[in-house]
Amino acid sequence: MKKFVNDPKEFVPEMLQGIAAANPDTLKYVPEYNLIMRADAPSDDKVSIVQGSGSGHEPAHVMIVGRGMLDAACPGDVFAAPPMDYVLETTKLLNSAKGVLHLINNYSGDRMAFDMGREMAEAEGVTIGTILVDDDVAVKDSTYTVGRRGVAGNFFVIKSVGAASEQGADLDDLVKLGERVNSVTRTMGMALTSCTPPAKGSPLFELGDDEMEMGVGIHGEPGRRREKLASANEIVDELVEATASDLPFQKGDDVALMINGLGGTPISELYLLYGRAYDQLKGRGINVRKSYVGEYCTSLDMAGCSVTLVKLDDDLVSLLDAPAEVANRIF
Amino acid sequence: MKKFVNDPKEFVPEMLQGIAAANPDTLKYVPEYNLIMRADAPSDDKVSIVQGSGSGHEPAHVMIVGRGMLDAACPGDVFAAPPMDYVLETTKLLNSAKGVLHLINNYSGDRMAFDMGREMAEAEGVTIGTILVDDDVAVKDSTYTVGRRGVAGNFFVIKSVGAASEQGADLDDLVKLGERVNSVTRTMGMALTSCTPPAKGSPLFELGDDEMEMGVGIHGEPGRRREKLASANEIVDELVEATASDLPFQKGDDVALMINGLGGTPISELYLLYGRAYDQLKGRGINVRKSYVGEYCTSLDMAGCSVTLVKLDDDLVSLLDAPAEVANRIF
Amino acid sequence: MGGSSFEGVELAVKTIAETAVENETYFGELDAVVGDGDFGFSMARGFEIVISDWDGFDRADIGTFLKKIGVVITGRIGGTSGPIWGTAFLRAGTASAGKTELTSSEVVEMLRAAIEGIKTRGQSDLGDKTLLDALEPAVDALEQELTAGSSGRDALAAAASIAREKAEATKAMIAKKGRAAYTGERSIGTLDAGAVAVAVMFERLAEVWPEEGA
Amino acid sequence: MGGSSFEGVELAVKTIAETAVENETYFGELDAVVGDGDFGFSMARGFEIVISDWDGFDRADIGTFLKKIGVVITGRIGGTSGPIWGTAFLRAGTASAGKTELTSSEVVEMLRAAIEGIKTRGQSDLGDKTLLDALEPAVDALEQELTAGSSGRDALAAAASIAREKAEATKAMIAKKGRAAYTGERSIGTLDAGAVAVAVMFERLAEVWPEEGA
Ligand SMILES: Nc1ncnc2c1ncn2[C@@H]1O[C@H](COP(=O)(O)OP(=O)(O)O)[C@@H](O)[C@H]1O
Ligand SMILES: Nc1ncnc2c1ncn2[C@@H]1O[C@H](COP(=O)(O)OP(=O)(O)O)[C@@H](O)[C@H]1O
Ligand SMILES: [Mg+2]
Ligand SMILES: [Mg+2]
Ligand SMILES: [Mg+2]
Ligand SMILES: [Mg+2]
Repeated sequence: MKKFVNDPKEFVPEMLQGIAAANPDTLKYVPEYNLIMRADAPSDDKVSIVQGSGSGHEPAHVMIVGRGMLDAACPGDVFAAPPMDYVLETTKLLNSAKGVLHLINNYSGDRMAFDMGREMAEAEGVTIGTILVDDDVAVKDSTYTVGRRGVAGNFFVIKSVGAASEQGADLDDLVKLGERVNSVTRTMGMALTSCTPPAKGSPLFELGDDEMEMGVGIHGEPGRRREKLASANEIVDELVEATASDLPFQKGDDVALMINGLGGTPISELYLLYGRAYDQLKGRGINVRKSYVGEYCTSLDMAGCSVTLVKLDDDLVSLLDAPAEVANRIF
Repeated sequence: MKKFVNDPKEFVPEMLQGIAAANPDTLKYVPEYNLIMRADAPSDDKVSIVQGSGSGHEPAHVMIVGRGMLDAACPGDVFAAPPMDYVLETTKLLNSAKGVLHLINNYSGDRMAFDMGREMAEAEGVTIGTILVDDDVAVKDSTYTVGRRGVAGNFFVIKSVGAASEQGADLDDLVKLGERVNSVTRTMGMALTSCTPPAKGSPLFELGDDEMEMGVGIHGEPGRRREKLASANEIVDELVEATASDLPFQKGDDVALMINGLGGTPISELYLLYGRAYDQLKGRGINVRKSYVGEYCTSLDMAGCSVTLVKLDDDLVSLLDAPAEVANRIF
Repeated sequence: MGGSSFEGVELAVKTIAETAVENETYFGELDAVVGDGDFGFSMARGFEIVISDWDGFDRADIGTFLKKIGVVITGRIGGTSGPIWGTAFLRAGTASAGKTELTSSEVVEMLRAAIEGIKTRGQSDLGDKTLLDALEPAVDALEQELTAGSSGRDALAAAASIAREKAEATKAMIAKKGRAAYTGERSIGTLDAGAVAVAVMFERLAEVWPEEGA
Repeated sequence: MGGSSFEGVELAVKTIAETAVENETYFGELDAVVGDGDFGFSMARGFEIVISDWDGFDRADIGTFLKKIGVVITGRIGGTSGPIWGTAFLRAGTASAGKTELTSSEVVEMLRAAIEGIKTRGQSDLGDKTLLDALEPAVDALEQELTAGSSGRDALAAAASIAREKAEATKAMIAKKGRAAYTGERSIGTLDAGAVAVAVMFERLAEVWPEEGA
């Protein structure tokens, strides 16, 4: 296994310790619940925004805790939603007079943990709002009752409710806002390679040298279908078509375009993909107003990418432009 | 080859087009010279800072052009220093009344291209200053007349001279500053895997499942020696020892600690490494004042990392803290 | 008669816990085929605590004991399995509240309560290609045997063989719940990890259950 | 006699260019062993322009022609090879300025000038495990043969076999210049890419050079 690991059981805690050590002034780490929270949270003037999810998607979500983004993240083990207790205790620790907002990527495990956690926290008097993120167009909603997955598009939901909450928005408004952003966000991903969970030590699935997997999620589960490896342009064109035609995005729309790396793909390739996606959208008369290129929601060390489109309006743009400060930073 | 590529010959231009498309207001792309430059450069109130290097190290250097960092980068092909003409034309295009600063990572190819380019640009009346970056402790200076390599530590030289130049510093002061920063910066890297140049289509060297390469540079060239794959902690301890003992860094020193990913290693692992490096330095009484975790100078899709230490003083800290704006960004 | 003493309940829980821990890799591999490979890791991390804290659990009555187990599970196991298995133990605990031994019909009631809990929590049912497809038929078989007067050991043996058969049968099914559901048709041909786990656990129980009942 | 007409110079340049383009992969593989694998790619990108722009180069005299070639190289080839090969052609052009044909001694002078240019530019010399270790001995051999009155073709054949021999000999050397130098002792046992390229080019030249001189 070509990974930096000590005891695989300690992989997540050791990563979280590193995040805390690198951000002593702004972040606090509570080992009992894999909890990374803002050092200055909770505040009664601000709704506390909490995300769970499994680990292995970094920087999502433990590295995007901070001013203007999440107030806390309590991930589970690699690819496992957090235990219900983490959700409950985190929610109680982050309790604010303005309430607590649960951001949940739409997976059975995450939903169950947050359902149970919410029930019990509410029983203890915490006011809770919930937003489900399900931006992945690869999942055919109709066929499977579990519904679409929440993937890289969750960044836009987090960024917008994070900014609005800093401006003092109430819980109900944040829920409406988050649902609105989620409703105009579409993502589709693909993999060039599988990924290797530290505890497993080998790839989750095998992919031939000349194969790729279209429509993957972010947990190393296989995707829609396996195909012959194609050129960068062919891949981008399919991903853009799948996302753009889903909402659908139309001529004249302003959009945010995100090229997200799944963990093992260098940023040089992501920018190459961006250039093609930008041209494709331009060809459709779709106007890219904001760009995001890099790793936002990964699947461990998987080589691959996802394309996310968000329909923009001025309000949303100003929320995306609002200042934010997270562990995932350059300077 | 599990990469996003069309025609390998177009890999670099297509990447540069993507960078330009994603930053239309702030950056300008000049295809003839692989040139990415600030849209508002040159300015006669500011020394123009130019970097060359080969491609394949992204975000270095084309994605760190912008306010407070580089004014321009004119990379060559993958792992190849730019042709002399690129240096010459870029230098002329960026000519400022305050002069042009050449930042060169210490490699034969880069030095020759910049030597020739400088000679010819000076002949045309451009005032030029030069800083050589050579932070890589893996290369035993004495043995090889080519001297140490410039690797991830170049970020700190760029950031500091970039900030100082925004504050109006003169060319001579910038050269002194850059040399000072380089003199207190040390880096050592290692690889878990090789890397695959698009044009080659296969790994530059073979590394067994249970092997790692200590002391690698950023061009896929083999390193100091090959060893049996070790735990994350063992690896960090060796890299910290190699860098810390080189300057040497001493008890009571304030330092910046960078854990740089080489391209294929996810940020989760980099933070795990950071946590250990931080503890090791603490154990030596070395005080980590600033932290950098992520990809700063890569070797295509190589899985691996480098550890960089920079001895800090208040002046340097304020330069590192100064605002900067580059293509490589989260928001 | 196939009822269960407190010792019997303890034996059952301990056996389940040991099975989960010993099969961490195997259960993980099963979940990796069309899932995300964390099932084995999640179960092991929770049930290893059940084993390490074994002596400390409040044993006022069977219900209290089972709820304590459920709390450990929801406290440490993540993914889908935490809520699913945690709810199962909590509901079983509620069904056996105050009791210090169980008649055979009480054993069955308790297991039915656990199954109902899983269905509500998972919004799932038979045919979704989950552990339910092995668990519910196994409990049906257990009930039949017990009402027919078989010994606990024989009843468990019957339940185990049904569980195994039904677990194997998940191969032909298309997943409608859980991570595997995303792969749609591609989930056909692979075993459901949870169903297999249930089968393995029943088999172990049938082995360890004493002739003279427990 | 082994001098060279303008056509001879053109033939030499064209042959070098074609060799570089046709051996892109091979030269790249050689550079990959202890280097960074870009040598073949860099050379091919530059010399393919030499071929595509072939008819357009100013042929006022040999010196002008060679300088134009040098300009194409420094304009497109990066890495170490751009400055090294570019300087070689520029210096050769200076040495042959104004001439429209070259005596055998002028040919040698021109090649010596190129070698000096490489040494100054590369701050390198014989024994550093670079292309110089094949180029200089080959030119020495060429000179001997020409002064001994051999035909250009025979002289080139002699130079080629020396170049090959010396290129093979780089295997035993430890790199002191270029990317390979970083690997130190580990560079022993591998061929120097540039030296092999020089050998291949001389071999091609010896093949294509006309019996009756050019
Ligand atoms: N909605 C559900 N209801 C009941 N059981 C379920 C459900 N979803 C999944 N399972 C069971 O859980 C097993 C997977 O557990 P786990 O790996 O922890 O879930 P995940 O990784 O998908 O969150 C499956 O094999 C299946 O038997
Ligand atoms: N300083 C030098 N002087 C002369 N030739 C050199 C020097 N350094 C390298 N070379 C030659 O250049 C070849 C490598 O060229 P290239 O791959 O373009 O360089 P790099 O990738 O190291 O910048 C080597 O095989 C060697 O023959
Ligand atoms: Mg999971
Ligand atoms: Mg090179
Ligand atoms: Mg799973
Ligand atoms: Mg090279």
